[in-house]
Amino acid sequence: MSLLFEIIGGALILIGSIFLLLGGLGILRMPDVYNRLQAGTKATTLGGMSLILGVGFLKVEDDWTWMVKALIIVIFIAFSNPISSHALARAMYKRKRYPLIKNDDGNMDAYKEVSENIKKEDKK
Amino acid sequence: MTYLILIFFLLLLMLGAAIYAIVQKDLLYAVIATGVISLVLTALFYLLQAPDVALTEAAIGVALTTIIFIITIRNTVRHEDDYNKKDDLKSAVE
Amino acid sequence: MKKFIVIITLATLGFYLGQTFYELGFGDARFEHGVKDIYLEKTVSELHVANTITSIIVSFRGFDTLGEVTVLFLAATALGGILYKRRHHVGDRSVLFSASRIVRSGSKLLFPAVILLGVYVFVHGHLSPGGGFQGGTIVATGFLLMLLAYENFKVSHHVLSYIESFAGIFFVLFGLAGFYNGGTFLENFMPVGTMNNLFSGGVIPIIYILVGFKVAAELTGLIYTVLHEKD
Amino acid sequence: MTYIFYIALLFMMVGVALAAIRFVKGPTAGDRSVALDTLTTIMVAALVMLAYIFDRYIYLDVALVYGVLGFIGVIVLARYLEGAL
Amino acid sequence: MENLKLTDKLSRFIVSWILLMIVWIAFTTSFAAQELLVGVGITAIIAFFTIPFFTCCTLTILSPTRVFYMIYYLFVFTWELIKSNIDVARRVLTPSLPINPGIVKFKTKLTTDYSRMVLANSITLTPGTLSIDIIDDTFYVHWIDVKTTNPEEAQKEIAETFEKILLKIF
Repeated sequence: MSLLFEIIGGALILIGSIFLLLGGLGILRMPDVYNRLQAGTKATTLGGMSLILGVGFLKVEDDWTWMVKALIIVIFIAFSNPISSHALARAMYKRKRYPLIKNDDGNMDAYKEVSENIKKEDKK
Repeated sequence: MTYLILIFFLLLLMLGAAIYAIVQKDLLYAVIATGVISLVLTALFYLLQAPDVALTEAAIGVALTTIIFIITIRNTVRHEDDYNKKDDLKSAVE
Repeated sequence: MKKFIVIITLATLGFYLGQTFYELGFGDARFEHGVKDIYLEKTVSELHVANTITSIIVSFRGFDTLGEVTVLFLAATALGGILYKRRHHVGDRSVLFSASRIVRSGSKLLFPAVILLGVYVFVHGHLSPGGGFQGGTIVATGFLLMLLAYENFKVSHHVLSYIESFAGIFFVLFGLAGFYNGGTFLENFMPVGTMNNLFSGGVIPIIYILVGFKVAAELTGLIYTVLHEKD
Repeated sequence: MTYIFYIALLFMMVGVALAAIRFVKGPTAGDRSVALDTLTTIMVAALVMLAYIFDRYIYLDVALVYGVLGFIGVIVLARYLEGAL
Repeated sequence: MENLKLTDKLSRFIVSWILLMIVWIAFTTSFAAQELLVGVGITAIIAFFTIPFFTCCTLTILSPTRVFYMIYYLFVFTWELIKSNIDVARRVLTPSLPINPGIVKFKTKLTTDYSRMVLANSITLTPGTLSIDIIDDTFYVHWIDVKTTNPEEAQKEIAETFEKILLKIF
């Protein structure tokens, strides 16, 4: 039983660290801020979650408290990371850093038409 | 050995961020660099087995220093070169 | 002439100061049987506290902590005075406009949890690497989140100042109670309990709760003042 | 088992380095904030792993604080960039 | 904030009390009587003072079917998260960066703020999408590989799996 948990924990840690690496690579390689946010948020969220849970699994037999604390950290990360990346994306759009669009066939940027009105509404 | 490598890596990162914060003309970038410094500093204190100092650094550095620096930027100027062009700094002090 | 007197005075002062330091033996290993061992021993035998640093900060060196909290209060006041500025003239609000709906709902959801984390940190100051200052800062960060997300989030200045004053007064009263019972400022006079329980460490958790309230009120007031704009 | 930690630490260090490169390169403030966000998450994971390596349960509190509060710094920056402050 | 009936308020207070108590137990990771006692007091105080903000849901949220759907949602969400990460990994590691980004919009059937937030967060963490804004009931989503700009089709492609379950929870 202990070996099973060790294998699960080790695998989760390894997968997590690979995804953390991919998150770093993603924000380096992607061409504009929105794509960077996409790669960064997704990869680091899953990477961090799986690594922390892996640590919890390694300890689950000696000390269940590690698992509980790992779970609460994971829940908070899963809730808060998308919020911050959303806030950043909206802020960047408001600063008129429009997203990169490769093949423009008309309506690829649906947000542009409403973003002007939003500013006025917000100021109210 | 591993700890030494980790500590060296983090120190290098922190030094780089600190130099970046000083050299940078855009003060907003310097503020973000300050955030990186406090992040790395937390990890360093943690590695040096001082969790209470690390917790203090984490609690202060994560948002409070950022907001105070940002309010300072808002009340003065964002770019260092605008320093003489606008009289904003003067009116902020008054 | 004036400068001459100043230089003479400073030189005299410097000479005596240097002599004093010389006699003290600055940097000598005079404290080899000094306070360190007493602290380490007393922490376990008398106070039953897991966190030695906490016991030093709050109990053995409690008077210094009072000074530190005062310094923090002064620093917060001075920073508020410098950064406060009537700039936008947009009325009675902390930020110019509310955040997007996702950020608002998210901060509503996370705000109680952040406050609870802060309270957890300062209630468990004697068991974990936390403490009053850290917990208070975390609570203030939670209020910062709400102030950023909502344009009309109100924090009552009166309540904040009352909390701060009462926390300070009770800190001093507990310290003086130590005088009354034992002989020194913040001498422990309450039952110490068993180690690693929540109700242990005598007076330390109470002091940390008071410090936590004080720091939280100070920093929240500071952020609120510098974000807030009046007509 | 220890090799897994070495490998994971190496991967995380490379990830941090790549994010740091983006931090230096990033043309706008938004890119740098993204780098800060990424660094925060990587660092929380690293703190949890180091707590396991040191085998100290109370060290998890630091990671907890960073995990809960980490996004507020980015929201501060985002709100400033939005023009709300 | 809102004008609610007393029973409604009470039920919301109890929900947030229970949730905060769970969080407290997770923080302390201890079932000692002292911790639980202190926790009950502290969480009651915090829940009482944050009633104007944390009005997520009434006690009906804890009915068995909804709890079942929540757990089901968790599994669906985890699966989508893994899929999205494999997707990201594939895109990042391909040398030519196969992306075709753009912003699309679609309408949602969800009504409450919290369900919309959960949907937006889920969208951010699922394959190739990043929610940018919600205006009334329209989501604006940055899509790394735009397949369609038609709102209905986009809704089917991005949000339908989550929306169906969320409609049953909230």
